[in-house]
Amino acid sequence: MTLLRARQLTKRFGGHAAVDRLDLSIEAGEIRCLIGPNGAGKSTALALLAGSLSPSAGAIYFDGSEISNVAAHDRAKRGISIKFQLPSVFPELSVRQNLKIALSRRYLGSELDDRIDETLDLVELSDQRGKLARVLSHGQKQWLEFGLAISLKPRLLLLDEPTAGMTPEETERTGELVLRLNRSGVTVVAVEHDMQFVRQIARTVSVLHLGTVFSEGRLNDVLANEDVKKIYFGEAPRHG
Amino acid sequence: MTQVELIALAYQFGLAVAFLILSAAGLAVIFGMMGIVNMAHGELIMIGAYGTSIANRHGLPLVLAALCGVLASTATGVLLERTVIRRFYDRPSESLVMTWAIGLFISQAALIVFGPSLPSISSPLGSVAFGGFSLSIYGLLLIAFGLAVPVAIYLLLSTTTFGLHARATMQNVEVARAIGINSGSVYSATFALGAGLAGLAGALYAPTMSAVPNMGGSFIVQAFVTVVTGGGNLVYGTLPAAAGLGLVQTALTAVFGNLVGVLGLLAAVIVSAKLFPNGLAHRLSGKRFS
Amino acid sequence: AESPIKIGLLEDQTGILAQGGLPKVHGAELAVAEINAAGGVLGRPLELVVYDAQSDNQRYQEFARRLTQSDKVDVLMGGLTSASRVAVQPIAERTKTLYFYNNEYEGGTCDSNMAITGVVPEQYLALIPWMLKNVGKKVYIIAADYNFGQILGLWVRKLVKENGGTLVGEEYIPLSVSQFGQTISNIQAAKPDFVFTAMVGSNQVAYFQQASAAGLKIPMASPINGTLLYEHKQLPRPVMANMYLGVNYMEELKTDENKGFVERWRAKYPNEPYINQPGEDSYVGVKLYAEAVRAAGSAERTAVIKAIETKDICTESPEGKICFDKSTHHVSHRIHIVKVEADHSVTTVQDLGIVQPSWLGTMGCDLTKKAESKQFTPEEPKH
Amino acid sequence: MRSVLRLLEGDQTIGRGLPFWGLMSLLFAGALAFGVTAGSFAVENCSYFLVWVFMALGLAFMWGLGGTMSFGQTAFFGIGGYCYAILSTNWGVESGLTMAAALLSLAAVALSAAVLGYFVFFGGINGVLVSITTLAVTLGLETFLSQTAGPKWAIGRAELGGFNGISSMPPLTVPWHGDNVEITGRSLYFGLIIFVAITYLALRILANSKVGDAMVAVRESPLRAEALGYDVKAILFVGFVVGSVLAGLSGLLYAGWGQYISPDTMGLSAAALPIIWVAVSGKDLTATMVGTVVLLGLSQALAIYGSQYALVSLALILVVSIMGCPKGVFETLLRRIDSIGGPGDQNSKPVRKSSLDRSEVLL
Amino acid sequence: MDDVLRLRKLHAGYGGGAVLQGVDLRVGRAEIVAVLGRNGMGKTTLLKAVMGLLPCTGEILFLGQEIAKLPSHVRARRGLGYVPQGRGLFPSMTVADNIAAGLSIGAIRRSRGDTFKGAIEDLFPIITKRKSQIAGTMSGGEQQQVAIARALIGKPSLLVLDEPSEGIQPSIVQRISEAIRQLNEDHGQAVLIVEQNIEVIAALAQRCYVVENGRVVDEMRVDRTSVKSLQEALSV
Ligand SMILES: Nc1ncnc2c1ncn2[C@@H]1O[C@H](COP(=O)(O)OP(=O)(O)OP(=O)(O)O)[C@@H](O)[C@H]1O
Ligand SMILES: Nc1ncnc2c1ncn2[C@@H]1O[C@H](COP(=O)(O)OP(=O)(O)OP(=O)(O)O)[C@@H](O)[C@H]1O
Ligand SMILES: [Mg+2]
Ligand SMILES: [Mg+2]
Repeated sequence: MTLLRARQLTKRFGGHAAVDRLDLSIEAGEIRCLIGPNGAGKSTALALLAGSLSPSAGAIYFDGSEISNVAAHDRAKRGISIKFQLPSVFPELSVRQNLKIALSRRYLGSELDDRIDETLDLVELSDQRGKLARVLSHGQKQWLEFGLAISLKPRLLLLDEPTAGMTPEETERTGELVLRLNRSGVTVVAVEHDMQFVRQIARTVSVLHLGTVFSEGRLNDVLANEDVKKIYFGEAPRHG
Repeated sequence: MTQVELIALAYQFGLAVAFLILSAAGLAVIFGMMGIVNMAHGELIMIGAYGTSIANRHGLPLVLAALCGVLASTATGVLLERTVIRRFYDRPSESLVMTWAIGLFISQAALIVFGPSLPSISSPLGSVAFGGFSLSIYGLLLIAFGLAVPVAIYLLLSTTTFGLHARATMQNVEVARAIGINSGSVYSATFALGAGLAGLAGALYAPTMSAVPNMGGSFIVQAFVTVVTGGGNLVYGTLPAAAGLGLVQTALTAVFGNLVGVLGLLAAVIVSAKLFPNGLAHRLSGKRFS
Repeated sequence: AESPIKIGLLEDQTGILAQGGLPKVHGAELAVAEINAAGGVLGRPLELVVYDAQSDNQRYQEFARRLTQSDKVDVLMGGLTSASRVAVQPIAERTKTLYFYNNEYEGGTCDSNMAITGVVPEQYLALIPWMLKNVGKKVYIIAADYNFGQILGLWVRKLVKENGGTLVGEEYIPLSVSQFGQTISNIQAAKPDFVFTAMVGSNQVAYFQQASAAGLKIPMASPINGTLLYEHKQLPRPVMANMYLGVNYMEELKTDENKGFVERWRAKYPNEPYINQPGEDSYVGVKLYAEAVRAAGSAERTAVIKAIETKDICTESPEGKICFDKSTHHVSHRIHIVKVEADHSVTTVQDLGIVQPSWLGTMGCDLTKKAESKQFTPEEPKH
Repeated sequence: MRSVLRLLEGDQTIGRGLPFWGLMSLLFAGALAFGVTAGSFAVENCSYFLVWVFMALGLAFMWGLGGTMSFGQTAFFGIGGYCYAILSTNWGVESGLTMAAALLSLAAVALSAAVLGYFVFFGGINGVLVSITTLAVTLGLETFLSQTAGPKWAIGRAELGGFNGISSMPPLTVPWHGDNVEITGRSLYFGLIIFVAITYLALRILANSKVGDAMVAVRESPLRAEALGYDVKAILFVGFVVGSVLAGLSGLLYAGWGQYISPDTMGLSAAALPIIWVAVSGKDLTATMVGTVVLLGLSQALAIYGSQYALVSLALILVVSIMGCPKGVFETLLRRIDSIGGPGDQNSKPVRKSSLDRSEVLL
Repeated sequence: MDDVLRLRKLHAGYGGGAVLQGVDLRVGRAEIVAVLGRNGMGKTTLLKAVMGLLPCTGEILFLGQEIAKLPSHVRARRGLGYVPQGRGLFPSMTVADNIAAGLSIGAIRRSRGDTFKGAIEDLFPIITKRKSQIAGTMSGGEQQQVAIARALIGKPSLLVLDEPSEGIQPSIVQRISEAIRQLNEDHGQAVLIVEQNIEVIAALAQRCYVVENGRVVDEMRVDRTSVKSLQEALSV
């Protein structure tokens, strides 16, 4: 079943089309990675899917119904969750309160506390629970935002460079977490420049270039594609 | 409408716009660049006017007296920045209360020291008559200043190193310092610039109004309205906002009288907030922010 | 000694109205000092309890309560604007405290619990017929856009009509406006013989400078622009030239009574920039109160009111001898028409003598017959 | 007890546990005792302070919690006051309808707040423009009402009175055995004390409910809040209406207290006052409630004893207190009291952020 | 005393408790030194302390002079070029103005060679192609490139880089590493770099420190074959 479909999705900033007639189709239960050069339109595409940007043209379908004009918060309620490229957390609240605010829409009382603790453990921030989000290190903020994004058990999880600034070991743990979520039924779309991570979680990748899909397929095929090498990997694609 | 009436109307429009711009310029620099809502703006204007008035009464010619007024407000600005304002850059709402209290202090101190009013100074330059109307030549000078000030500030901020450093500091102090910009003096200088511009408004309007401790009040509403409608940038924001608001006000005042003019100005602010929720400058400079 | 008679005085000593309010405190102090030096009233000294209302009507309310309920004064005095009067009035009423409003105002208050000692339109606007006769028939009104200005506008319209003049324009200007370019050019277009001005507050005073800078040289008439903020002293010459004022008091009036008054005032307050009309009003108000108490033989409220309504209560004042009008609790005043010259000196062009506060009577206000609290406004003149 | 406290305590408010609630009960009891023992003037004067508390609490709610700094509190104060004045003057005290007038005034305030709020928040106005739009509304109302002098500006029997405002309308009354008993003096005071307490507790419950969570989320990061499923505009709107209605409540109570309302309650200087109270006290509900009364008392005391130095001293006191306690004098104090009870939940220390984010330089 | 930078017993923090607890570290002439460590261990704090953005105690010798007491902007003018974590551009200024800000500081401005400027522009075509775009509207990787260019263009004696490769596409990461190595080889450019991308470190660094809980817990030489050992060091 197709969970998410974008048809001719376009976003223009002034004259420049950051996303240009993008067609994308994600199956339920899939993990899809989007890769592509800087400025290819990956972040813009994710923001369009999450509803924090509104498209200039084109349509988005989620779970069979069109959501192009559905507000971001309604999309969140329908089960679309996003982690942005730059960490976006509630800066003046503690780590715990960040999660509480995310979760209190759905849980109450001791169940709320349990869910908060569970998520804190999952993103390994239990020690930092009392700290203000503002003072976390960059990587810790990434973790926290990841926690916010997954806390509501979304059906579709959009991740924009989730492992930026993480050590290889942490990257791997993130990958495992993503796989675990996926096994519990979460569909994942991830933007990433770290091929190690892409290899770990995804079988299919879409290469975006100039706002549209440039190439799509199994990771190894894409990695071997000369044109993709030229626009993205450079001379010596690693682990290729 | 006869040609004479048209000229008279154009002159009114120029005066209205100049008043909006000159009232707002200092505030625009301090608010637009530093994010400080300077509630003492009116009192800085008053200091400019008082300085001018007092210097003039002690025999200085008007031009020099006006310079004294500007210097007085600039010096006050530096003093305030060094002692108080500097602690509040990252706390806008506290800075609002702070500057409100400072303004109250200044105007009340002026009442205690100088009494309820100062003798006003006379408008220089006389008037010109044409076709049954006559206009104050000093008004033309005000109009000229109204246009020159934003342009000068624009050039200062966009073409000089000071401007570059000021803009950089206001956007990200930490990084600005880390790439070698002396943020402390940039802050002082920027605040002083804003205070000096406020003083300039006071000095320029001193010959047209009475000098009383609360005189800043007659500028402050227009100043806030213009700056916020404009969005903090003098050329892309304040200037067109002043032109738009001035047009609305002049037209309504000319046709329906002063009350409708005042109400129309306020209504225009609300409508423009709706049309340009990020301020005019955003729209006009075509700049968007992620 | 006998216990003092307490006068609660509430004036604006700070804030935007301080220029009007400070002399009012001085005037009352001077009157109290003089009366006490002469042995007080009924053997009792007068005592002032003064609060600064800070040009804030809410403060008027707060302090009117404090004076009446906590300080328990025998009489309440003060208030510059009508708004402050209206803020105090109900409190005085409820606490059964007599209220003396000592200020020029737009007229129309018929209130048993009040004594109103300032001049009213039918007195100071004697100026208008005089102007129409001596200066010209075409009138342009500019006035502050609130009660005082609007009601004066009605009066002037009525007087212009009755005296065969024509109104060539009229503008009411919000108090916040300080730029008058449009008004000036409207006046130039209308070409009146004189401009009636009732501009109030420091913003609106700017009109005179701007009009003068624009070369406007039309004669002006006003009951207030000169008496309250003494524009002719504050503004550069010759901005106020050709201004005709209808006044009960100006420091410059060259009557014998005034000469001594100015000397005594200046001796006590050598730094006073100008003895404005509210200052004199306040002085006279205290003196009138003292006379009323004397006549009543008691400072008790109903006795004093009774005295005002039944006895001839008069006082010597800088204007001369002035008296309470029994039926309206207002006061007769001596009105001068004065002219401000190019050098801003003031000359009397006509002494109209004592003018009675007659209008409320014609409207049916008679407090000797019926105790009440009513506000009258003049009717829109019929076209 | 536990479950009641759980509603009243939480991340969004300061003050918890026995020491705090003990202190609050003492304060409440003290206020009641004062009403019994103090002289009638002192009591009435205190009522006057209490009248303003609602407006301040409303602002603390929408600003402290939701980040909306509105200059419009005074506008709604004015609307509340004028509506009450007009309705009660028309119906007269004999009708016994003053309570109905009060309720209708509140409804009018709610309606106008909803209209303005809809325009502002669903029109996409945000940040400092909200403050300035509300300021423009306030000043517009003031300018308009100032010139409504004369009989042509009358609604029924009530003349608007221009700059002089409306006075001598009936105070609040309750029907009692076929009679209308005026709520003035002590009865007004007790009514206000109880009403303040109820409002305070209700706002605390609201603040610590999902509504409070939502408002904080929106204040801290609209982007993230939206992505978590919070309807940012609706939340801002609700916060604004709640805060504004409280301002209207203050307005009608003020009109009922002093039988007087005038346009200068909506002027620029009046509009700044609630913001000063809230900022100096601290944007917490408790801090604002206590701080507003103290600041009003202080400025009155200065006006009485400070002569010409009253305003200068007031200004200096404000400057010093903000320099000393940038988070607000009373909020700082309250945190002290909280920490006496031992370091409880370390997570309950939100630092508030204002809606006036540094605006970008636009060159 | 040949070191460009030398830290001794450096303690630094954010007002609360200290984050750095006595760090000793040196960057020799023409040396590229990397700092590794897991999230939240204090790497960024270390660089900020060097740049003078935090209160600190201890010794910081830069080009033989004690700079620990100097304000940040003076340090920068002596020749420290900084790329903060998370880009740190001036978001509403144009790309050109961002670069100009990096060029505008007294000493640097005087020594600027146009050929060098040209070289930087060649390395980052984005800064000429997008010079009037508002920096805050660029994509993440684009911003990162501008931030690096802004630091390089001032020709600093020591480049201080905080995770410079973050968000940049692989081919450009390679190009940047290459260019920095070139600078290092040709002009003796010294670099202090915090980086998580092991290949970048392997390609660039000659030596590295491992930071854990605000302390240096390990120091090692790096060569192209040590990727595995680096990875191990990081997962302690
Ligand atoms: N608000 C905006 N105004 C103008 N241009 C924009 C805006 N937002 C993005 N762009 C441009 O759109 C393009 C796509 O940006 P986007 O952030 O989607 O790229 P990306 O694929 O995520 O790149 P990266 O890998 O560097 O994060 C970029 O060239 C960027 O400069
Ligand atoms: N402004 C601040 N105030 C207080 N503590 C802070 C502040 N910034 C960072 N910290 C704390 O200092 C510690 C070290 O942070 P730092 O940013 O140096 O980590 P890092 O090693 O750079 O991590 P990352 O790899 O995630 O960037 C963290 O525990 C963090 O919470
Ligand atoms: Mg991106
Ligand atoms: Mg870091």
